[in-house]
Amino acid sequence: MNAIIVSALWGVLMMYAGFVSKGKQNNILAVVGIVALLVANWLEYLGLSFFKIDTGGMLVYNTFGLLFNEVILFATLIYFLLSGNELGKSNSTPSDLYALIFFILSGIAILAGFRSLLMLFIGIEIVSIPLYVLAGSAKTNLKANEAALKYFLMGSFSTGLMLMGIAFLYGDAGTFFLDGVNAGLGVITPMKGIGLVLLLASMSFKVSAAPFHFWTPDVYDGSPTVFTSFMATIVKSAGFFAFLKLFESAFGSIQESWQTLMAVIAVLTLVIGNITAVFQQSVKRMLSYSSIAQAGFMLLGVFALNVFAKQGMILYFAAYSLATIAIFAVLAKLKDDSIVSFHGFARQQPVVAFALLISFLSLAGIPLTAGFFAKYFMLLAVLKDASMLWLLVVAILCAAVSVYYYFRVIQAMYFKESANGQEHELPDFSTSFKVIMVINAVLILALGIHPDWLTNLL
Amino acid sequence: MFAAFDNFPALLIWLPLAGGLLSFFIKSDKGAKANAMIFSLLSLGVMLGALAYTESKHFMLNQVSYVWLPGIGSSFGLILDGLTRILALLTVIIFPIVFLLVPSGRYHHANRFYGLMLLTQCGLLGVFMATDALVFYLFWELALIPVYFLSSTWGGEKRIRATFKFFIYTFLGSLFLLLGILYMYLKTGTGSFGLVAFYNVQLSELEQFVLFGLFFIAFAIKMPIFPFHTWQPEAYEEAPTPVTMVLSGIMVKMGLFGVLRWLLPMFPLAVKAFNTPIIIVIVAGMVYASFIAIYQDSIKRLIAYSSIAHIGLMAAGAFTLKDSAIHGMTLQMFSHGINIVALWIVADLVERQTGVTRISQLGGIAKKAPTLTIFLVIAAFANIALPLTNAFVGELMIFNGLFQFKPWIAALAGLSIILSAVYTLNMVKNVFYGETVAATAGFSDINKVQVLALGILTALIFVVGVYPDPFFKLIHETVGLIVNKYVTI
Amino acid sequence: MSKFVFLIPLLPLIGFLINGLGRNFLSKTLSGMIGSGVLVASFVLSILVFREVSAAGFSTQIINLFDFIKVAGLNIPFAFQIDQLSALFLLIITGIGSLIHIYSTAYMHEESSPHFARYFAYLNLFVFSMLLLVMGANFIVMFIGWEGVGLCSYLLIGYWFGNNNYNNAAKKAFVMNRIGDLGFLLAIFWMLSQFGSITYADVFAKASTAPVTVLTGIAILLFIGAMGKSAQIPLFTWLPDAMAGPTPVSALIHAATMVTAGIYMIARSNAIYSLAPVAQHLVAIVGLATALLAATIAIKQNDIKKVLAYSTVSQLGLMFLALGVGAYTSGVFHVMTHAFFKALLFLGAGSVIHAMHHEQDILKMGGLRSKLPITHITFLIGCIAIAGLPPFAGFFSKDEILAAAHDMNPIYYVLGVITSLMTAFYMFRLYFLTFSGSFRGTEEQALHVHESPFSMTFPLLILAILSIAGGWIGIPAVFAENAHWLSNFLQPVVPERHVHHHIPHNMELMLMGVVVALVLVMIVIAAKKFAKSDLGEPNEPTGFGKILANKWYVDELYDFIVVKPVNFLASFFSRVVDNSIIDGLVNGIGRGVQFSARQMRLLQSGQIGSYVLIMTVSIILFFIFQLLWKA
Amino acid sequence: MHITEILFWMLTALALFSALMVVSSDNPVHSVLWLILVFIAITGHYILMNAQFLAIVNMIVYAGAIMVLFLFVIMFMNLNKESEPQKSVWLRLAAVVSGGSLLLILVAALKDNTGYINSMKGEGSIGLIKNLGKTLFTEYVVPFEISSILFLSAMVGAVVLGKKENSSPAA
Amino acid sequence: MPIIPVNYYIFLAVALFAIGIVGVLTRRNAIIIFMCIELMLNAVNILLVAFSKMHHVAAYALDKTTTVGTEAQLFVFFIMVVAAAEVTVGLAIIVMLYRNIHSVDINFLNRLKH
Repeated sequence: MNAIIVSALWGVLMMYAGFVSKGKQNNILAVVGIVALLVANWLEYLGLSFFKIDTGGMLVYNTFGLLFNEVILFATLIYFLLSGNELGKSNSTPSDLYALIFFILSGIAILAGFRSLLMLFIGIEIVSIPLYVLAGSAKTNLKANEAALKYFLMGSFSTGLMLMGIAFLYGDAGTFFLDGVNAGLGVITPMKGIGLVLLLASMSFKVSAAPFHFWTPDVYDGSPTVFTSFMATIVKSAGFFAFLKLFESAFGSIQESWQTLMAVIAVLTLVIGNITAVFQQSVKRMLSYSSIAQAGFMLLGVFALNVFAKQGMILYFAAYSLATIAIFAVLAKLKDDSIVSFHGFARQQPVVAFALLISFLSLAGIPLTAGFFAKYFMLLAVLKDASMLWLLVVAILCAAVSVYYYFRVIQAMYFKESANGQEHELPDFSTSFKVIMVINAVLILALGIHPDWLTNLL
Repeated sequence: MFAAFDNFPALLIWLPLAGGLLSFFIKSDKGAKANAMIFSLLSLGVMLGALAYTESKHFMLNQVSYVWLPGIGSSFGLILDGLTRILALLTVIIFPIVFLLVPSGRYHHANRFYGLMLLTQCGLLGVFMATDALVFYLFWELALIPVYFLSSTWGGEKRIRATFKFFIYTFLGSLFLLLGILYMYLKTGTGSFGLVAFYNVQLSELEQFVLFGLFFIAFAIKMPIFPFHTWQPEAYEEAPTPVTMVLSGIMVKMGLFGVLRWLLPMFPLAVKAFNTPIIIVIVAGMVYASFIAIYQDSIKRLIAYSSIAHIGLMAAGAFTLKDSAIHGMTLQMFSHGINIVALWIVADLVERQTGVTRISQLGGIAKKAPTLTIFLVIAAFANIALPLTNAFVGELMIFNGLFQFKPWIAALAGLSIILSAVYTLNMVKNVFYGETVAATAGFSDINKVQVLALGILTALIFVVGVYPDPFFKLIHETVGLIVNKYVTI
Repeated sequence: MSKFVFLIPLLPLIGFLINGLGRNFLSKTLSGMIGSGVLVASFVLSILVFREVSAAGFSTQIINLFDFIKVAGLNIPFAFQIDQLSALFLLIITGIGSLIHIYSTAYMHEESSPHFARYFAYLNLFVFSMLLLVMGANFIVMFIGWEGVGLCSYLLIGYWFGNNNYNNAAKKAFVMNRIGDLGFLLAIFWMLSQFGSITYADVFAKASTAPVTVLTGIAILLFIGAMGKSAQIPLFTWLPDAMAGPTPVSALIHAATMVTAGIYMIARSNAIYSLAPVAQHLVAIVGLATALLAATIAIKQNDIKKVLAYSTVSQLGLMFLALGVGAYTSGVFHVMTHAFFKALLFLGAGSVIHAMHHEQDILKMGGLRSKLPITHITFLIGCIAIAGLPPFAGFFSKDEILAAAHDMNPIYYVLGVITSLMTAFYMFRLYFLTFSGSFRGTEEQALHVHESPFSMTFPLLILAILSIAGGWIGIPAVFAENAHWLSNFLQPVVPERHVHHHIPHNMELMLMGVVVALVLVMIVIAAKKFAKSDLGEPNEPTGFGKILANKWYVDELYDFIVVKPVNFLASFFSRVVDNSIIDGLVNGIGRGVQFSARQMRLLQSGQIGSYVLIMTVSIILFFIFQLLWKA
Repeated sequence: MHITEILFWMLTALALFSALMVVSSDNPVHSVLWLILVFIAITGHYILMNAQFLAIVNMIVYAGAIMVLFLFVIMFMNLNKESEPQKSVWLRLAAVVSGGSLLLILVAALKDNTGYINSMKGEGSIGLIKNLGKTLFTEYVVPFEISSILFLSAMVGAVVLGKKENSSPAA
Repeated sequence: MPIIPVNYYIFLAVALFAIGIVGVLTRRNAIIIFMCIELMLNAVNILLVAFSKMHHVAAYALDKTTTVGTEAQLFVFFIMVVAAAEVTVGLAIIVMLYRNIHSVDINFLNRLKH
């Protein structure tokens, strides 16, 4: 609850700050806001919430939700610290964009605690609508326009699907509360079935799971890199949290009936995401496919819905977001996002290269990085109850494939020299940037060596 | 986390790790080399100390366990039992020798080179000492990653592709291993990764078969045994020689070690069900690899294929489940490490001076470098298991076990003995004997340092070959445990 | 005494180490003295041992040095066994070894000092291994020595490693020995699994308990080992090539000692063979066949050393015949006498070659009688001895073998006789071509031909004496009852099966007479043919002679049925199977991924319409799955 | 046949027909007008079901405000006369088929669904503004407030997108 | 008292929904597509109202003062709210695009693919 209100207020604040403040100040203001949010949310995690509001049980915050929110907020902090300047460079008023981001955060905070389909709907819309704008915020850039329109049209289409689903669920249960939907002793009436499928589809769309993933590469590729970073990490994590929450609380009792579907979706997502990523020449586009691939792994968590799944999800959010944000932050500073532009990176920028290296290793799930334990938990979760070994084998093969395209970038950075000798000049990274990158890398390693630090908070 | 200082296994991990990390901050090449030498020698000292203590029965000092991830149920457990001792000994012996022979200025960014090497050592020792499946897996990978960077950075022309193939291949294998470990972990019930807990898991026959498959693939790729071997020749050829030495001398033992430490004790039913076909395939692979070795014109590839054959013999020995064979292959792991490293050193010295690895372009080195030739001949004959060299003892016992298992298999495997003589002597003849050629005209004999290094290895060759008894005493206890598990069922 | 026995092999080892490590510092004389000295020393020790052994009431001694392998149910001590058989071989090896070392100091004198030292190091190492072979108290130690001598023969054949033909010969020798060794190894494993031990005492004690098939198998495998070492069919072709080594080496290794290891082994394990008649027959037949084959080839050879080499093979064949027919003593007896005269002949040949400046073709010699008096006379003695004229050494041993063969099967006897007649023929062909007639070499050779120094002629003389008298320790019963000292001596180790008492003495005497007469005839024919002063043009051998000259084309045959297939397989496996099939599969997977990646990208058409369509269709499918299937 | 049923069928027919026209008519302006007709028909249904508040809101917000907005935009882009190019026949066919099958499946799944509705002055008039308002500002006040965030962000978004280009970042 | 089975409303809603989807699939004009999406939303609305009515009737039989069904109608209200917001942003995006490429034909939106 704290998070929603604080972020909403801060959003308004940022909105008006635009009139007075200049670029840099916005960044500072935003960072301050995030820190405030972190504190507020942490206090609520410790049991101290500022406001006592009766939501009629539509919003209930438990440790899981708050921890998730904390992780997301922290990721956003890193995101602001690394990409704040890029955001300032975009040709719209940065304060407005910050405001939108804060509104999105409040939407995410809603998703962190929704217990009613209404709240799910509103939360998702609060997250989505500003995103349409952010995607198109580079107004003169045709790619950005295209991305924005595609995102908007398909997004509202999926909203339509979701609403239809909700309607049928209501028709079946006569209430919008998740528990109410979940009641009914695991019998599946046709209406419930339809609602389930429609919600499955729309949520899959939000988390870009195959075969509803098609918008992802285009939108991620077209949008300004700064916002791609935000969409691909923080928003996606939120989507996944909502997905997990919804299916745990609303359809937990009929898990068997949809697990097969979920498995199919997961496999499709893994295969399509990984395989397609192999051939990409643009790192940005490769990463958008890789985000699909990672989604495939997270779907395993939704598939399993047990204690391991929850721990894993939290860990996965942290690992995936930190790594991806770092990579995108560097990408945003490069001239072109083709893989060639990484040649000889390590020689010119050893520190940044090292941080990137850690991030890529983490994405590839190499041990001693957070990414490893993230995948570890997912495998464990699936292995625990439903012993669908084939699913895991697919996951493993895909993980091996993912190593291929992640390491292509590492090879470019470390073992390849820029062609025809001459250096393509890299941007000069500020010291503060390097420091944050290193801290980020250290965090990833820390989580990789001792995941308990995070999972024990659950 | 540092417990008492008489805590050998811990030290064996922390020393190389500390040295490796430290090395990245040393600017001068000389300093980096000195650093590497110091830390590798320190770990050698610790190892010897450990052996001394074990003789005096302070066994507890060779087994430690730290709280690591209670939430997950994994604890940082290390042990120095028989199996580990002999392999850890091999590791800590090889590394100083490898460092000793790296000429200064051979590799740019020497500090990174040595740092990664030390990290590799840390990983290897960890793999051998871990008593916790998760720790084992982590070290398994930790040993792999630095090697990837070493080879890709300092290797030959086709290094990136070859190394990448090697990396993905083994990484895929290790993922299967991870899957198996996780399954076992869930089956323990107590949610523990402990070795003992794993040993006590009760598994149905089907489960054993599946898990056996998962573990076996990982180990088979790592060893590698036919038909998972194709990454090896390329990787050996392209990697910088110090790395190749580590790869072929120690890292391939990880697979064999895995078989002894994890596979055999955990899945007896599956092993009993599959060992005959597996052995047949392996032995066929040995002969196959020996044939290929005859055809090779590159010294490195020749050694690589001969290594495949020898590893195959050890693996086959392990799967016979015969007491003598397992004792033999355990000792042979040590011996093979010594021999092949000696061979690589010679090959490297030749390449360094002539810049050629093609057998057909070499010849007559014996005239120019008698000392080198003597060492080469010793290493070569050790490689083909001549009596009173170390390999003879091990292979004798392995063959004995194979014969007890199935005489005709032993006979088939025997072919590789003959073939190994053929290709090894071919190599010796064409590279070292005969008249000098253009490439070798200006060849000069080896210097004191190289003599020292090769001398140590040669000494080991003969010590083990003539008086293997102490080494058997070292491993007997542990190997006995493995074998007895099969005596009972 | 027995506590010093370990010195016998140790001294040569020390010599090896000193010469090997100090090869750059030692002067030739010094290394020569060390090399020979250690051997003389161990010869002295051997004599002491022999005296002790031959003393009455001696029982076999086992000297345990240390546990070689004592784990996993194996118990293999590194132990020596001193008994009559090993004592005898000790004498032969160290004795002849010493002589040849002394001989070498002169023969090898042209070598530069490091190589000189290397040569003696190798020789010492060889003697060390050979001693292990004969002194070992179990088959493992024997095997250690067995492969050790193989190694040394490899090193010594390829001693002049500058020449690749020599290296090839060396390699051939080692590989062929390896083939045999594999048999030996398998036999060892079989014995281990059958008897649980490979100590002679245990194995021979338990031999009678094992089923005959097993014993036969073991015996045959052992014999395969012997084939390799002692150059029997089919593994004999390496020995003639081995003549690439320095001549003293040929004398020591490829005539006197190493090649007789096979005979030693079988004689040692006579307990097994006596229980496995099938294997025995095999041994006899192979031996006889080898003897004949080699003898025929020897007739047509013109290289002095090649002739001797084939004669060695042939003689070894006879020894195996002896073993095969159960006359182990006779085999060992012939080993001894053969060691004497064959060493003598080789050293003589060496002296000739030395004099002729490394000319080995006997067609380019002749008339050396006057120029090399000592060499000539000793060589003649050697020829007589090997031809088997009484009372020279060869006569007694060979006669004994023939008699035994006759016992077993008259055909054996006949073939044996034929062999020995051929032996007489080619040996004297060799003798006459070399020493009688007129000198056929070049002028400047003629100038330099000179008698060898004393250090070379001295061994010749000693060996000549032995070749004459060496046989008298085995006077057959025909001439004097129980005069056969050797068989009595070996009785404890090699129980004699009283072969002689089956055929009446007069008959035996008659046979002896006939053989001797025929031998003399042969010699005369040889003299007629080759003793003329001018041979006319050395015409190309034709027809059968051509086949013989080309050694029955055995090498070509092997090349065709073994070498070529192996190389083909090697390249086939390497290029086709490994690179194309297996690795192709591995890389194919990678390429498959790449390809499917390229295809899957096309799904991403960029058209909202198609995206939504796919979404809708998949939703429909989900519905069908969820509702209609479940219902 | 009761008057309400007749009304029901008429409205349904109207809604479906004009919906089809929305989809099929070439001229965008026409589609807009047809869509308004659909909304009117739906409003009628709301009234039939005695949900007056929604009926009014639907009329004002949708048929009124939103559609006017649409119309305005279309006019602004003067797409009114040019008839847009069609997609390929196959694509359209696929679209119709999939839409139809979707309909088919849903109907098949739901046909034997029980429950009924009595219309017009039904019991307990929950659809009246009074009742709805009460609940809205008691139980549903939180979502109501939260939706203000939505509007804020929409507003800011519109500003961000609509504002003319300005090179300097700060406003 | 005339009663209408809720099925009729369901079918009506589903039909409208399907038509909307078909529209989205067939048309190329972004605005029309957007309108079809609005059509889908309305289908949802009518469905929700129908359900609310259905549940209300069921509950009313037991308790005359029941407010069951209110939530659905309020949900419809929120849908309209959101729709309004969506339309603002959506039209803004479309206009922006039109400014740049002077077309709203989605078939021309294929710079981003593969």
